[in-house]
Amino acid sequence: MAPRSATPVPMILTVSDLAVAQGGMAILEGLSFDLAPGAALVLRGPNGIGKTTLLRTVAGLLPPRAGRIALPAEGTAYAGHADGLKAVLSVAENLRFWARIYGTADIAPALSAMDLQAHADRPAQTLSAGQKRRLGLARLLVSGRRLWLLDEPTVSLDAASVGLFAGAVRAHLARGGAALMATHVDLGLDEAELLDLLAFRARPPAAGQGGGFDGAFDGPFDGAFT
Amino acid sequence: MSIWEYANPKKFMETSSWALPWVTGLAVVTLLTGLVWGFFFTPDDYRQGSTVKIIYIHVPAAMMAINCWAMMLVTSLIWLVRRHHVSVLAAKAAAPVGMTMTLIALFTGAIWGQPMWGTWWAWDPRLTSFLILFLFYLGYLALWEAVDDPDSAADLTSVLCLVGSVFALLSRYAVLFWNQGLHQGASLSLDSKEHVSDVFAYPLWTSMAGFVLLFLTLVLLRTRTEIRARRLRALEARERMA
Amino acid sequence: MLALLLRDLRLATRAGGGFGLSLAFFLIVTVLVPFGVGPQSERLAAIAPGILWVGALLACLLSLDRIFALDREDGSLDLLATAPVPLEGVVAVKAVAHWLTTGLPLTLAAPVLGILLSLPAGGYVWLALSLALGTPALSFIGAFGAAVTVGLKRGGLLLSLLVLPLYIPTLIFGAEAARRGTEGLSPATPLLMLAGITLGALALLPFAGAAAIRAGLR
Amino acid sequence: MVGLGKYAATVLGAYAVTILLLAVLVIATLRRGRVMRERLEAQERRMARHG
Repeated sequence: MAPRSATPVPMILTVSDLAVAQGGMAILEGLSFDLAPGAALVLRGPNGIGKTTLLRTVAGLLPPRAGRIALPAEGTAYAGHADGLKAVLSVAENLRFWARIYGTADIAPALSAMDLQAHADRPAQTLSAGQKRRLGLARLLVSGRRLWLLDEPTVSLDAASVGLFAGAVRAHLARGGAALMATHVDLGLDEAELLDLLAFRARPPAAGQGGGFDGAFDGPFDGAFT
Repeated sequence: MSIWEYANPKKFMETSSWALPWVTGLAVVTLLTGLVWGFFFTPDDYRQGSTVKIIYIHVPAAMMAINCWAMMLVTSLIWLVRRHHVSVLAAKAAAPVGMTMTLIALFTGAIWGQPMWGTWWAWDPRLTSFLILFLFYLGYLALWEAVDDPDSAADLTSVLCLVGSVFALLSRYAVLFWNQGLHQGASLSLDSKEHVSDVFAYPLWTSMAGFVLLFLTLVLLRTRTEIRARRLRALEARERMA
Repeated sequence: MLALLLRDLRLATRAGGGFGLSLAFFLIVTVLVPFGVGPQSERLAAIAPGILWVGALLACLLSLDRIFALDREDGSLDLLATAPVPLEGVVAVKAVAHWLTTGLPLTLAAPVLGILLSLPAGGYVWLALSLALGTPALSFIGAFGAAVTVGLKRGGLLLSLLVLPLYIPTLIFGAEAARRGTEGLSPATPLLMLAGITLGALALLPFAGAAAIRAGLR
Repeated sequence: MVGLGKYAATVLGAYAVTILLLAVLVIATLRRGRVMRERLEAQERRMARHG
């Protein structure tokens, strides 16, 4: 996992023996990893392996089936497929709303980091996909959270925007933040660790054990019937 | 053996498979004796003539309609608190039975009232409460059908059942307030059997027991089917994953 | 929380926010009634409080599924669920926003529409008062229904099937209070019951709504 | 038949409705049970063959 530095640095995120379920079925199990400040981890694996489900479980949207997740005290900043922008509101209004939700006063630094000052008053619906994603990233900056959870952050982005995204994440890592990203596309973040989820795919529960409802069906189900 | 043992569906299936024949037999016997006894061997009521015989289906059905929702409330609570899969599947299994009982109570109540009220439907508060209860059952079942993910379906329907129960009670008293009511008086009301003279009461108790056993049989049967459906879904998902 | 309320109000009043929709619907429903029931004013006067209450209730129902569906489509519901704000607070704020943009205007418009239905003179105050007390309950119960059906296919249809039975107590006490007001009887008891239901809904339903949203996020 | 008097139609009607509704419920329950059981067995046989 992340390289151990000399003095034990407090981990931003520690996941131990996590099992994740989708539609009542365990799909990933035995996951253990942690993120030190400045570390980035990319979840790789074929589509449908459970990257998004794992990310949503860490974000707290889904209850884990088993295992523990130690999150930073101040909580996480999650960014899903959609950017959560209100098309009718302007860039500044959208950002100011999220700033007040996260208790941050000033949105100017975030705007300038994503060079969106020029579009501050334009309604969000007139932005291009790349600009919308940059506004999503600006939201993360405004949240002031050290742990970023990003789901497919570079989907529908052109090369320049991907570069800008990588720069923003690097800056965040440099400030001691951490990022957990789920994607099957190259992010242009060479220093990020990779975690292939194929190794953690949940095997059908062997006879006799296996927690939860579906695990309880072992062996021929109808054996119980006269 | 605490009921949490039955969280394991296999355990529930084993126990229910040997219990089912007994419950079914008992239900058929009790129901038949109750109804035959009430129908053939009791005198007519001096005021209502033979329509009093409808008591043997209307009162038990009405009672079961309410008790079934109460059972669904308890099982929903067990699901929300203990994530007890079989419990929520039992609630889903009981809903159609409760709805049928409500329909029976509504129809027999309307038919029974027709000679005295002169109309088929007179917005009597007690019957209207059952009409409202029927709408709650309808909403509950529609919600089960509308949600795909089994776990979130269980959560949503359980929350709806909790909220629905509060509002069902509120509607019960709102309806009484809204229309003073033409219902039979206390003698045949749901909650006070002792007003009914003994010759009617014993067959009534029997047919009520019959309805309860019938309810139990149907819920056991349907819960087993729900568990099988859930197992089928799990196997299909596992097959897709492999 | 206040930020969410202000944002929702701004969204509703901005172009395409659908602010006037339920008011227009309420007007149309009230105008249609005499065509159906006949123009005799004594008959209209007798049913005016009830019709206005049913009209207001249906107008409320109309704009319920927009409460959460829009946020779910553009992803902000997920973001709100992971933001440092309690989901119960989000549901309560959404319900208040719905009341301010729908319930309140209906309450103010109802007496005006009462004239169309030749509502007796004494009834206007009581109609407005009963609606003022009852519409918050309609918004909170509706917000709960919207939370349960967010993200479901044909959620809008299911929403009305789930919410209308829950509206019955509020409708009975509200319409009864308005009717007694118009006939000069003292509407104290129905008003008290109405207020009781509303307060109960305000206190408890946000928790049920938040639980429903969490279940739906899976 | 036992003397049902002038309300015979009412009483028989009520019983007929009840029996009809209960019959529909029982038949639906039994049929759904059988269909689900057969589909489950078919699925298990298929899973067993593929190992």
